[in-house]
Amino acid sequence: MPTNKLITLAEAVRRYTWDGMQYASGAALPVGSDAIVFGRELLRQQRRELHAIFHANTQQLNLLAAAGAVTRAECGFSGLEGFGFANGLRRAIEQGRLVLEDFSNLAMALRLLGGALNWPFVPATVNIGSDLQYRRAFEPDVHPNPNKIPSVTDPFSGKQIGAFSPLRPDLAAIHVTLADPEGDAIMLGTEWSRFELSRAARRVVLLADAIVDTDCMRQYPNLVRIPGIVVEAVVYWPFAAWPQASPGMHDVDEAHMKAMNVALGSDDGTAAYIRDYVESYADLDGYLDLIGRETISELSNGATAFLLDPYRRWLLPHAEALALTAEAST
Amino acid sequence: MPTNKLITLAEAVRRYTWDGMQYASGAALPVGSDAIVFGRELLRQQRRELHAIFHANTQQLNLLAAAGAVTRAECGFSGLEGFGFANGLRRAIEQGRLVLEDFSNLAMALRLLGGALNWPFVPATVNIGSDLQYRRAFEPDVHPNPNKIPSVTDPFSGKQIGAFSPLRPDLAAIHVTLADPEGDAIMLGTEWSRFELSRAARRVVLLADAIVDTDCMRQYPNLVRIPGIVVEAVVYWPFAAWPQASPGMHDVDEAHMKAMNVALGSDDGTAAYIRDYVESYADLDGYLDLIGRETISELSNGATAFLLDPYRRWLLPHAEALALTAEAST
Amino acid sequence: MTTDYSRQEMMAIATGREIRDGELAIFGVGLSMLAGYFAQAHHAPGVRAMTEGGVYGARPVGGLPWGIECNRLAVNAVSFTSALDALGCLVASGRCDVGIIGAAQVDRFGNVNTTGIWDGPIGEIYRPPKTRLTGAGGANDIACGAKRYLIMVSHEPKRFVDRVSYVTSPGYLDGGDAREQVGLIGGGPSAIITTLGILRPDPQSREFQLDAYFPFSGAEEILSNTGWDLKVAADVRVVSEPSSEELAALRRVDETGMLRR
Amino acid sequence: MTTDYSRQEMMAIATGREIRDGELAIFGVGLSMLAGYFAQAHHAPGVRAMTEGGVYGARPVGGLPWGIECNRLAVNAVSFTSALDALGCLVASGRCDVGIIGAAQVDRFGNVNTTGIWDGPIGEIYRPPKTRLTGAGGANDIACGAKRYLIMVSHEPKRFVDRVSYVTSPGYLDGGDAREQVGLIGGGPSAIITTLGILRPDPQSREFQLDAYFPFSGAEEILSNTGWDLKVAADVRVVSEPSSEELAALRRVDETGMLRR
Repeated sequence: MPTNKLITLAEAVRRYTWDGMQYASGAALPVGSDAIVFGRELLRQQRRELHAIFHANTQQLNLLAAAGAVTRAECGFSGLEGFGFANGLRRAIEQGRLVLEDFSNLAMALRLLGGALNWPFVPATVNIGSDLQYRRAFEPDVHPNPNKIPSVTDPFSGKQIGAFSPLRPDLAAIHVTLADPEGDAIMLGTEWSRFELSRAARRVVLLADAIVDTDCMRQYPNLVRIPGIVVEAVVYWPFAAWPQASPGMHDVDEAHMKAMNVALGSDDGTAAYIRDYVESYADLDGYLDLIGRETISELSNGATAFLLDPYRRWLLPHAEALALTAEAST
Repeated sequence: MPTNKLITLAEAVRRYTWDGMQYASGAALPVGSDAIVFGRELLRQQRRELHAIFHANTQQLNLLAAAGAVTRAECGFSGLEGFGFANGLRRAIEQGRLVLEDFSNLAMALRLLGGALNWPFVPATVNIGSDLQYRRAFEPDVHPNPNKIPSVTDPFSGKQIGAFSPLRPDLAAIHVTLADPEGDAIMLGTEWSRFELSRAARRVVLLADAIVDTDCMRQYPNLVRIPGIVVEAVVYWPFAAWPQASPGMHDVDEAHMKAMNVALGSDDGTAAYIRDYVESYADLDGYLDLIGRETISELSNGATAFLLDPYRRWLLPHAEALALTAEAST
Repeated sequence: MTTDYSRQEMMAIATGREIRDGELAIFGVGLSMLAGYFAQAHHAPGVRAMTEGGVYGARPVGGLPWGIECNRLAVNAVSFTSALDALGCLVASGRCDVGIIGAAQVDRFGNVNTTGIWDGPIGEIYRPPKTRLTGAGGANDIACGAKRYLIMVSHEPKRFVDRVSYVTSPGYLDGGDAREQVGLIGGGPSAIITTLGILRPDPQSREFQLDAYFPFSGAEEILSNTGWDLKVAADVRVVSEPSSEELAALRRVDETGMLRR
Repeated sequence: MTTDYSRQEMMAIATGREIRDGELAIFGVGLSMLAGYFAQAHHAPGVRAMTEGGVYGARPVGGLPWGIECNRLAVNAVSFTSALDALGCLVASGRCDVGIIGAAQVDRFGNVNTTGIWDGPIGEIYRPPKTRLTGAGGANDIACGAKRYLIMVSHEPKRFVDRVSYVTSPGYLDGGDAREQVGLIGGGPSAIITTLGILRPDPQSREFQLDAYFPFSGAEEILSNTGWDLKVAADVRVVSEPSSEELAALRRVDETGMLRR
């Protein structure tokens, strides 16, 4: 039986987040698909003391860290790839406002897999032998630390390897390219670890660039790597990953990536950024105005736009997606 | 740089198989996608003493077992679903000609995942506490057996769970719907464990219902769950899964499923089946004649044919796929 | 009310009644799928059904599927993933609310054998069965991980044994807290639904006892078809007959009439 | 022959020369990708390149990608999978032939630090670094699992230290068979390629020594830019200059001129 799971972004944050929670997003890369606008809304609703689980840092974690909303974080990569260091995150770490537990990128994917499978531990053949194993930011006074990646004995060979702790975040906000109202979702571009995260999290909210008719999913069931049965709610929000890229949908906004990271490099800049790009819009249309209709048009006409072509016939018009959202919210 | 990996079925079996090897296929279901024709060719080339790794039994394992080519097997499900018991396999087991090591379906997928990740063991929270753990067909005189699914201590809680042994088969023959000449492949229908198997096996040969231009893969990279970099060779062979189904391509051949299983229920029937359906064709066209052009046409016009529609424009014509095969073989 | 229904239909309807709306449920092929889709068609429209192959959102078309990868299911699925996803992430993880499995043999603690039939106990040395069956499939994974599961089995003395010769899918093992002792995540079998009635486990001993019989059966018939000294619950009851709505819903699902043969 | 090339270009070409045709290779963003795609464009057309996000068969278009999920790579990939696939099944498994990683600090045993810079040793109690860097990313996984890997790093005294303050990606740890002792699958770093020359590990001690210098550098300049008593191989040699074909290939890849800045 079809269920309409579309709700507003504000409602999603109100309903599924709380201070002190384990919040996961960024099952993406610093330049790609991430539910960044969900982080903006977390700030608008003044969520605090978040324990952030990000497979890799993104501009979302960079912003949340700069704003002081995150006190603990775990991730595999803490930079911005070609855009350099993540100024908001690095300042928060250096100043001791945020404690970052370091793992590798594979370790984060495996820990999510372990959470998805509800394993008590996950075999670790990476991160062992390095300070990723011996230094534990959440337990800084024990060195070498035996609790972060403890040893486990392989019962077949008798040899020792490491063991990762699985992740079961309270909520995952996951960016997808296309979703239907029931929460069946298609990702274009690398999944990074969004598949594993969608099964590991206790609750999943999707941020979708576009809403499609379920017939799209029936035509391409092998593309639907996140079925609606694991999804709590769907938020329709084009450019949810902005200023990062959404393959097939839009390119990275290079100018904003740089300006945002410069802003997050200081307290004043962060305050200005929050004023101008977090608190300044009233709704989705206001958000799109803020990005700029011309910018949106330019970024949407990138070289990967052809990746979206097969699905265009099923895209619901903007007004219809908004109407479905309104309908489900009443 | 594009490489043409298309070779003939006979050449694939000659080049990549040997007596006594660990041979994996059937990373599919008893009614669905399996590289069954590869098993027919193994019999044509008289391979013996195979150690078969099948996630679930299929008509391929049923046939190989009936023919006496398999002496050891590991699988999760040994029946034929709606088509009943697998007569060839069950007779071989009951007569002691084939030793079957039992696991569950999840266990087989996890063991393949463990092989893919090159883990020494895989955590087991299923199969524990049952005779799947305590009885080991490959070591029948030890009971309760501590070596098949030994216990491992979770270093976080101190509690015990089980440990599966990973699988690294010598060769996997994997059925896919579409492949390009470089070995990039698209599966329609459940993957079952073909993704994990394609990474766990030391070598991978694809059996593809159709060959497509690589532009198809560039349009649908998220569908390409098996990239060419893990593939040794590609065999073009429509109806490779016959009499089982290939979603999008053709339905299950109910009459042949039943007749084949009846035949495999006796030695005489098996001999007749091998004479009529294994040794009787000279090449691909002869094989298709054997199935019957009318049957092929009927089975191809099933209700799932629409699943193939998006890719039809890239399908290489039969003659072209054969020509590419001939070209690569010279 | 109608009396024009088969024992198999009563079993399927009684099983379907155990499934609640909105539950995450896993169905196998055959009877299990009929019972599950009957529930969806009748009283649980929001049941979130999957197969162990990772086929989501599908409803069978053109007759009962021959298998979980049958095109009769592939035709209208919204998602295809994998066994690792369905059986691992959604079932073994403890997330799945309810599963349905079949049995060749079941014992007083709800342990299921689908591996083989031996001539007597297997003994210390493992040996081939006299009759080889289909093995564990995904049933062991459901039995280990699902929050609860239902066993559907034809009520015959040879199937209801004191102790199964091979535990393929764990029920309550030796009873009591034996399941918890070996570390299983799922809750175990909540009911054995047969062609004659319904058995449920005692909350302490976990031994199955007769909870209800069907309108056409009775305690006596059930006891004589059970290979152990089956206890009868103090409040044993009769199961209500299928309603005409139930039967109509079931027969829409069972369009090939498998349950009426 | 040409002398019109930058030190960065020499480093990229020397790195690319380490990559052989047909190898399964993993490239990160930036210098590593330039060196890798240079090799593919020049002498290793059959290199099987991937990124740690599971992007297969792609060649950058429109300039150097900003990241491994950049549309400049997504535009012509033949397959997108996941981090678990690329870093797990193909790298940590020991299957990947060669990886390229960068370093903020590297030490005599090839251990790499990209986590942070502290004011002196960290000490027994872990504390925030003075300068936080980018963390491990996939580099630790490459360092643990790849059959061999290459380290690309600018040759400055502050980067070449006796012992890194934090081992983000393991080289040979304390030297000798220390890698094997902790159970690492991969073979370790086969070369450190810098803006001045190439260091390779002694087969026994696993201490890196000067193997070759570039035409524009020499042992003396290298020693004075290395923070430990770097040994010089008995057969130390000079690396051949980039050929005009090499430079042309590199500059086709480095279309935005990143290496000439």
